[in-house]
Amino acid sequence: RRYATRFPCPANMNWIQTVHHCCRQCPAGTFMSEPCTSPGNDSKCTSCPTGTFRTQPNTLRECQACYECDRQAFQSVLSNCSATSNVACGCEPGHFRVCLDKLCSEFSCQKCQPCTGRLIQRPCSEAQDTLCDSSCKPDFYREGDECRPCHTSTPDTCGKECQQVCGSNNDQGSG
Amino acid sequence: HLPILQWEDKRGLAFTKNNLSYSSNALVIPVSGDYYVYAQVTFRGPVESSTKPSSVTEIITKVTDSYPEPTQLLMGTKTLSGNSNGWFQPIYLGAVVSLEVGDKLMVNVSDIKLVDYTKEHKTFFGAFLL
Amino acid sequence: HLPILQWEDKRGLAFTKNNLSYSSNALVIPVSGDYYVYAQVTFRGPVESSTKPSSVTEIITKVTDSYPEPTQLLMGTKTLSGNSNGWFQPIYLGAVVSLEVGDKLMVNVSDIKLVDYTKEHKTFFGAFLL
Amino acid sequence: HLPILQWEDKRGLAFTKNNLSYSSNALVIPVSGDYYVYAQVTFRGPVESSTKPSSVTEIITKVTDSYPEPTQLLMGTKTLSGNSNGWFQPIYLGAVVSLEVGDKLMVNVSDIKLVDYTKEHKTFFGAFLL
Repeated sequence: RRYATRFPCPANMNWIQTVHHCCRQCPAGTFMSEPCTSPGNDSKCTSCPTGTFRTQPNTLRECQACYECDRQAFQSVLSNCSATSNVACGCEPGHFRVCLDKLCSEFSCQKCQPCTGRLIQRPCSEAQDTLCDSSCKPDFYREGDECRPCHTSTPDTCGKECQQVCGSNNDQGSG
Repeated sequence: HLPILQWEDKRGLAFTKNNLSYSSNALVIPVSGDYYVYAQVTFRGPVESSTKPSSVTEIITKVTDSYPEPTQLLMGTKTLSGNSNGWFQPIYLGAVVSLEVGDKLMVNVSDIKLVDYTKEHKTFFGAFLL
Repeated sequence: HLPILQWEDKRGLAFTKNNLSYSSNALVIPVSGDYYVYAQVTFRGPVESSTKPSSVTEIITKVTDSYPEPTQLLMGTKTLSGNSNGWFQPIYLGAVVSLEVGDKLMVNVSDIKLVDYTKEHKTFFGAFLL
Repeated sequence: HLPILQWEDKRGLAFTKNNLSYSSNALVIPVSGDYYVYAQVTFRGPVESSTKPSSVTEIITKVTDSYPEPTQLLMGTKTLSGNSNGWFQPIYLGAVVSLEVGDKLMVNVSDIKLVDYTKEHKTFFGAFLL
């Protein structure tokens, strides 16, 4: 060959520029520490060092560094990094994902809202916040956009709404 | 994957030389070695069909024949604060990476509609061999 | 034109060499070629006589004998969100540009009163031949 | 002094060569000369034990045997606007500095708990001899 160029290699082999021939791919979980000396015989494949991985067969000179879960930002480890797979992160209990891009490859974990004094329409999950019922639970009255327990009200703080909900209990209570 | 930006490689301030070529949205590496790779994307909004995004992201990615998946080399991601009238936000990235002959470099963004492509000196992408 | 920044070129971390000289607010190119040109400006406010600006801009500009108008090489421009108490914001720019011997490089800013010139490591400007 | 970041120098995209070595959190300069030094730190919050900070700061520092105190070479410092849910903010710094053999380069940050260390392509640090 008067000049080096890239010829399509057979399946499971890649063109290696430094040796100008095709070499067999190294399996997932390893990288090519030394290319094959002649086409067809095996490249030297070395296992990915801890903290790195390769999910696919390859002829790369190094493995990819594992990501880490952001423990300080309420992320949790769903599955650890292995030689053939990156770490998978989720949110700690009581938190849900706020995605930063369409693929949700970047996300932060936000505290679920507690729905104090309301019924829960849909519990908090990994993917979305709790959905609280719009009306207050029995024995709770509305104050602004909060629901407050009747027992915390006193005759002089118990406004119209409170009266309607807690009125009868209030009379008995302060009798 | 995230959308890939297209680039002007000949007119105005743009140029390629020393066999570093541009084809199908990628810079193609002519010789193995260490390169300083950089890119700036200016994002801006609002744009009609989209509400104000919570964040913008720019990623310089490598594609190679030796591996079936792209590798993310550099990433700049920034959340945008509240104001919803006109906003603009540049993200600059640059670092040294080891590349092999034939590797391809691309720039991905979180939302292509938010990229300010109107002036060549606001959004640019390049690399040079050390 | 936007105001042009002045630079220290000898004391502290500042230096010029290989005939890249500094005169009347500009770096003067000694030999034609491709240069990596960069600058960071740290903006800060509030400053007495100005309300909070809606944005800050930094531009690296080229002036050449072969053309009567300056050419904008690189621009970083960013809107500032609401809070009006003390704010500060750096903008970094850097890229490869082709320059001719005698070309002059300058840095323009949207408002010179907003530039933090107090520390040399917060606002800086430079170039090197590839 | 502000906390110093630790770095991975072998695995993944990280590497050192030409005798530029990494030890006790610093890049050690093998030969005197002018270097382009750069670093990006992605900051993010909120994190448990801290309220929303008003600003974030990244500083590239030099420590040398010939002087007892560190020298601040490059600084990026930015105020953060109000929103208290998830936020991200990258700061990139890069410039040419003159260094002596044995000098050590480090990256300091305002609050180490706010540094996004989870992905190698979001926070990185390097240098090359011109």
